[in-house]
Amino acid sequence: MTVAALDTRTEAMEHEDARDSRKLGFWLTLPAQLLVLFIAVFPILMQVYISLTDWSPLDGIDWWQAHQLWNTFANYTDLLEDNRFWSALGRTALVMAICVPCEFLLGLGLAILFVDNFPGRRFLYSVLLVPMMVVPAVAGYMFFMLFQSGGPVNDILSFFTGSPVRIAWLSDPDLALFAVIVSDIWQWTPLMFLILLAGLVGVPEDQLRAATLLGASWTTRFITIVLPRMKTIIIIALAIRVIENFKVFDNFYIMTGGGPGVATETISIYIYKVTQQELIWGYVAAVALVILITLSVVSAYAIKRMSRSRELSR
Amino acid sequence: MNRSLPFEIFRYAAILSLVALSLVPTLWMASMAFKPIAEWSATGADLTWWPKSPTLDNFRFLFGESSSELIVALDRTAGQPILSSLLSAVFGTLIAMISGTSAAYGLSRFGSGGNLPLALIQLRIFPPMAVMIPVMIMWAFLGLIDTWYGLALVYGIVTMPFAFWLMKTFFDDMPREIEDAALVEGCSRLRVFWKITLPMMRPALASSALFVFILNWSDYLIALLLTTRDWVTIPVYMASLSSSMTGQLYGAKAALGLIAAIPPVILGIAIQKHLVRGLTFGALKQ
Amino acid sequence: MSMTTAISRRRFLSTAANAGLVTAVSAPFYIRPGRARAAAGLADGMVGGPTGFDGAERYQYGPDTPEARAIEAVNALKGAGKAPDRIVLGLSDGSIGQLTQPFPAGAPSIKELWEAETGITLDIVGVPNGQEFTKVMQDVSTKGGAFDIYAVEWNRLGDLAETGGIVNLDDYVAAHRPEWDNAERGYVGGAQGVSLLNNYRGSTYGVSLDGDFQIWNHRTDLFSDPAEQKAFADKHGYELAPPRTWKQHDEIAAFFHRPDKGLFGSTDLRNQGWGYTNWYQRFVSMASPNQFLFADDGSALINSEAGISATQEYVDSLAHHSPDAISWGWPEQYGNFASGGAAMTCAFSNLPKFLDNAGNEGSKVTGLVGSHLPPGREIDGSLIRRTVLWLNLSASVSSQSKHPEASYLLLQWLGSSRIYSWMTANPGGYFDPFQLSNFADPLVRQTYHDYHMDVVRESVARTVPTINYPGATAFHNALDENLVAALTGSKTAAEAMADTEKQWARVARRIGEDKLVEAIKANKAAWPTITDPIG
Amino acid sequence: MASIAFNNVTKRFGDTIAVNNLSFEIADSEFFCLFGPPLSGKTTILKLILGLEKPDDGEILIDGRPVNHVSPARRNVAMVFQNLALFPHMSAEQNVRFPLAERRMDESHIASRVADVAAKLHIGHILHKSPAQLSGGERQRVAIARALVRDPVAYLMDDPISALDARLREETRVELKRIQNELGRTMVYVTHDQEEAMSVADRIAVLEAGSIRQIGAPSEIYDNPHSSYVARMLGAPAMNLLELDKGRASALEGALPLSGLAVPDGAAQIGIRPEDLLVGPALAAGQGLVRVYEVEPLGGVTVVTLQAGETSLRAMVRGQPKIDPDSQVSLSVAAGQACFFAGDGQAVRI
Repeated sequence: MTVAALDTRTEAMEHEDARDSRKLGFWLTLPAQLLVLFIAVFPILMQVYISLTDWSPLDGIDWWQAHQLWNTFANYTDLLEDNRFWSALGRTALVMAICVPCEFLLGLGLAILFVDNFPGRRFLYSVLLVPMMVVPAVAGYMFFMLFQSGGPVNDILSFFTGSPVRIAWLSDPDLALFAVIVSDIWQWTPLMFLILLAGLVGVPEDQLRAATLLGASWTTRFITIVLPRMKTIIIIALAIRVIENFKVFDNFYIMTGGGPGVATETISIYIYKVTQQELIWGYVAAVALVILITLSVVSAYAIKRMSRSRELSR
Repeated sequence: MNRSLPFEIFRYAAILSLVALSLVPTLWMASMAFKPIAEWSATGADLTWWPKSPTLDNFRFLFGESSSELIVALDRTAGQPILSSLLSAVFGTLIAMISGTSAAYGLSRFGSGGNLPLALIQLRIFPPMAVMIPVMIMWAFLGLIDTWYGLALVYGIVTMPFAFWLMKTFFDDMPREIEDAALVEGCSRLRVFWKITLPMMRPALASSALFVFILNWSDYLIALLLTTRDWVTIPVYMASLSSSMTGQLYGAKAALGLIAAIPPVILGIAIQKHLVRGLTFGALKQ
Repeated sequence: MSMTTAISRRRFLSTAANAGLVTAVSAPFYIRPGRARAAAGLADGMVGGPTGFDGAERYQYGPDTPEARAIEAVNALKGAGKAPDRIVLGLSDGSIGQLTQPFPAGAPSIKELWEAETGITLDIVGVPNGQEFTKVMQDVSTKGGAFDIYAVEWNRLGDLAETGGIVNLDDYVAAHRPEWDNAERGYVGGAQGVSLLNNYRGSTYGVSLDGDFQIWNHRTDLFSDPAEQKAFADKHGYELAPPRTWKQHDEIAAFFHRPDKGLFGSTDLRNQGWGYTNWYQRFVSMASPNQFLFADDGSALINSEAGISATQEYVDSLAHHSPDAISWGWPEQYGNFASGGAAMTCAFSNLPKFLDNAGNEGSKVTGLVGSHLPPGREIDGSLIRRTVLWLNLSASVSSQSKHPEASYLLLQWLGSSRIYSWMTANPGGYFDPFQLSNFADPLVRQTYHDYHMDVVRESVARTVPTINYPGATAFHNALDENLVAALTGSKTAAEAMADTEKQWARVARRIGEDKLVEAIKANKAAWPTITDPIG
Repeated sequence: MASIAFNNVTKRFGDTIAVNNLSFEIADSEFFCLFGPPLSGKTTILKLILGLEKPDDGEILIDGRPVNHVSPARRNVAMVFQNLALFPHMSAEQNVRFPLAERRMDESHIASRVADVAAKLHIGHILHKSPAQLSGGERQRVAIARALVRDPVAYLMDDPISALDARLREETRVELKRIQNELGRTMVYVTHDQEEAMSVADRIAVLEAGSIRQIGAPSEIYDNPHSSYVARMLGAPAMNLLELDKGRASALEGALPLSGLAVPDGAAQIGIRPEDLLVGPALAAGQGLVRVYEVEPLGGVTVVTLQAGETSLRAMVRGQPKIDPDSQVSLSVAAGQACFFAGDGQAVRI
């Protein structure tokens, strides 16, 4: 039997080898880095520039000539007084504060109901995921009809109350907000359910069994064993929904157009309207930058907190 | 857990009622899609839960057969928007998956990428509406307005963070020894990634791609602003479905809504067994 | 019914392709269109126009008409190599049918006729209803160049002209003489009407393709029902008839308001961007001859007794509207009326065309629709009845068009009295009659109904323009936001008007007050002075 | 045919020093065992040899050639990983042929090599299955087959049979030794099981915290440990260590006569292997006695645990003598069979 000797190659090639593997990491991250730069650099620079001007496409000059309409910080001081902006921001926070906990609790409840096997589990599980697959814009049209005063929602309510219900959901500021929130909860509870179910299934069964043997009640087991083990996944699930919910636009816009009045105007709808209808783009740029800076600070802080707590828990 | 009879009854009741509740809007849409015009034209006036005389007219209408009742001329059928949605969402998903996956691998294995994770989170949190003005101007400059590839590029960028974070947790989870073994057995680094890592990640790639695809497929806002005529997508096209005689063509909208649900549902079924594991961002590692 | 014959897309495409092919091969013959097409059924002395149906000669044109001049000039451009192969027209989806569906039976479509006469392909791109301005601003601000011609709401003309995104058409108008102010066939109100619809700050920037005057309709079956008449007279002491005053209107609406039976008193309130036509009508009729929105110095007049009481009336009227009113758009309004859900409504002038239409099998009100003039107020011994022009599609030539003159010529051809009468008679879209010749045309009158046409013409004479100067959208959004706040009870009428005034001042500052004052003055010239006798 | 040498090799991971200034040489064709507790640096040494980790300091030589900058693929060393690292998306056969296929060998050669090695490891019948379908033992053998299929200069095995049950482990151990003999190739074998190390190795390196405490043949290390640490690492039950005070095992208060032993100067501890601790009946009066705590008969031998105050000792007795728990016994040390260690744990010789 022949024995292969050590591969003999030139020293140069061997050195190249080591460098290659260092370089590989660089090349692998390069496309993502370039795409981020591509979408970030020009827009940010341009936004900073035009946010200091009164530029609007209605002025008939190109954006790089916006310095003719220089207003220094007028847009930013306007922003401080723009009640509609602040109330849209507050409303977005309110929507988030209602939607995310509701989706979480519903999702968690469903996940608990689905954690054990039962006949029909697979089928019902698939059915529950359907709302996630419906395009939000389509959902917007559907919910618009569902919430008409002569629509199915009132029909169902009439059935249960036994007397005809004719609530004008989308014409009342509070009820309209309720209606769009319902559509959001309908659409995104399945995602919560999916993530939390994965988390529940991941809790080691022997721990639960041991606790059962020790006589722990169901609630005790849940609070002392299950929830702590699911901490990370719960944070992740909440984070995803908070992030996506902050940007909510499609179904809200189609259902109500932000109305009645501004009753369902979220920050995205507000910016959309100011951008597309009022066309005060210098001002929009200021709004965008303020949001960008705020979000950057908040997310950097959150990441720092999260990675620290992760290290601690290790 | 407890298996007492009252508990089981409660459980089934809770599950079935929640499932029924979540099905109402979808069923409403499905029933709407098969209703003839007379059953949906009057807003909420004639409330029927099931089509009295089911018809495929709404689907036929979408694909160019105009109904004598609707006196409406669409300048195009639903075919082109469906194609546009498919092309932009599929290629957007490819861009997101390719750049996101390779960056995730680079970061997970070589620690490359610096501040990329933070930048990507910020990219994902930021409402796209707020940057659409410069993006529109950029896209116009690059000649990408109203093209499916221009749309795919934006989709790829805005969903890349999702792909990145999902794939990174899978890479972090994967035993290093398997790659080491391939290295020892004669593969180059790149070849290990290609021959061993990626094939092993197939389920992870499939579930991540599904979620990224759903995000891209769902978009309304970006397509609304970056397409004008030839490449409008399904959600944007849906706004065109109105007629001077009957107002909103809810039947046609519902039919298109049903069609629009097909690709995600098919993908979802195809990767069903990986779905649960797919969205946990590695939190199950424990 | 032949009126509603729709053609399949496939068939339509093949006809269009054939037409294009024929033209391409025989293009040289079309330099003098009249001669070449005389054999095809044109009446004596006519050089162009549709053929193939009874009465086609009314829409044909002789030499030295605006239509003939347009075609001739286009073909001259073509001969000089200065005409495009195709012109791209961005158009609301719902209007496309009027250009692409042949009407009446035997006729070519507008598109086919244009292509046959000029050999230039007319490429129509649908834009979703309500997104017209968004799409146009995208194209303008990104220099997209996707369209030669934009068709947007009339209110945006000022905004668009200021962007430089649309072409000043004065030179073309002077050269090709569209005769819009023709006393027999032209715009209602002559030069004043033209200035109302097509001009911004004294120059022509648009060509009106629409007549979105808000017209009142009622249900004749309800108003002529003896039982209803008796019950009403017993209750209010006067005969039940279409209302002449706002007071009567509100009483009649309240009388018919029976939501549990699926009948609303009136359904003219609609959601954002649509609803305040009702407010406008109530407000501008508060003084004789008009209550203006702005004073000549540009200051707002709405935070006044007139403004507050108009707003209060407006809010009170919610009592006889659909509870969903402020989430409805016109599509819901039309759908509701079609299903017999309202006693009265105020809508675009095409409501009878679509809903009182035997071809519309979904409509339950066919044969039961009547029209009436807007309600008014008795001031200084006369009745002030006012309605508004709201939306109204106008076409403008894009600054990015490589062939602005050819594009303008298409608009001149399309928007002139003969072709427009033919087009507006077509029930396939939103373009509504607005010229004297339209109102007199038998085909238009058949489509829009005799009972309606005269009311429309008289309503046009009583129409005030809504805001159409720069910042129009911002002004309207501020007003809308506050009106809805009043409707939903979160502000009183007085607060709503005070807040609107504040926000308007901010908009005015951004627009530039000088620019605004000039535009307000120009706009004022288009306001009507007609008053009616009391009783 | 290759020797492997480390010259002052150091490897750090952050603040932790995984391998500390290590120098040793593995002879060609040697069965070399790296033995130590978890985290003592065994796996890191293998990775350094493989090239999966680069040393921070020092030089690694394979066959006399420095290989610090040679990529793993070119070092031509085969490895069986602790968790086996089979490619889960490939069948067993694809796994086995992978190293040859990656080296672009021709198909007939690959086929014959795979057949050879499959026969040798008795896995011919499972080659079509995927790793997930195999039992633990089968997976083990597939992983070993993947290493054996080619002709490397050395085989490295990282605790390859730890996951197996005792009987299978013993079988595989014997088989590995036989195969290594047959191939005559250098083998570097990591284990935490002292019995395994003793039974297969030509030489053992005992590791602690990234340093080698002792290198030598198993018997040499067993009989002559250089430190108390090494002494306790090898042998089961572990060597008994007793504190010495003035030449007496202080904890036993005279129950263990050391008079027959020469206690060297400076010895602070005495180490006695359990088989050298002799248990006898309580005879002479005045002789110190120790209480029997537990008796475990293991068949051929019996382990007796003894308790004296806080100290417990273990003795290994041939056969199954009748000793009752809680009875009192006398102790003695087999002649010449004790080790002595200084206060710092280093062996002290006479």
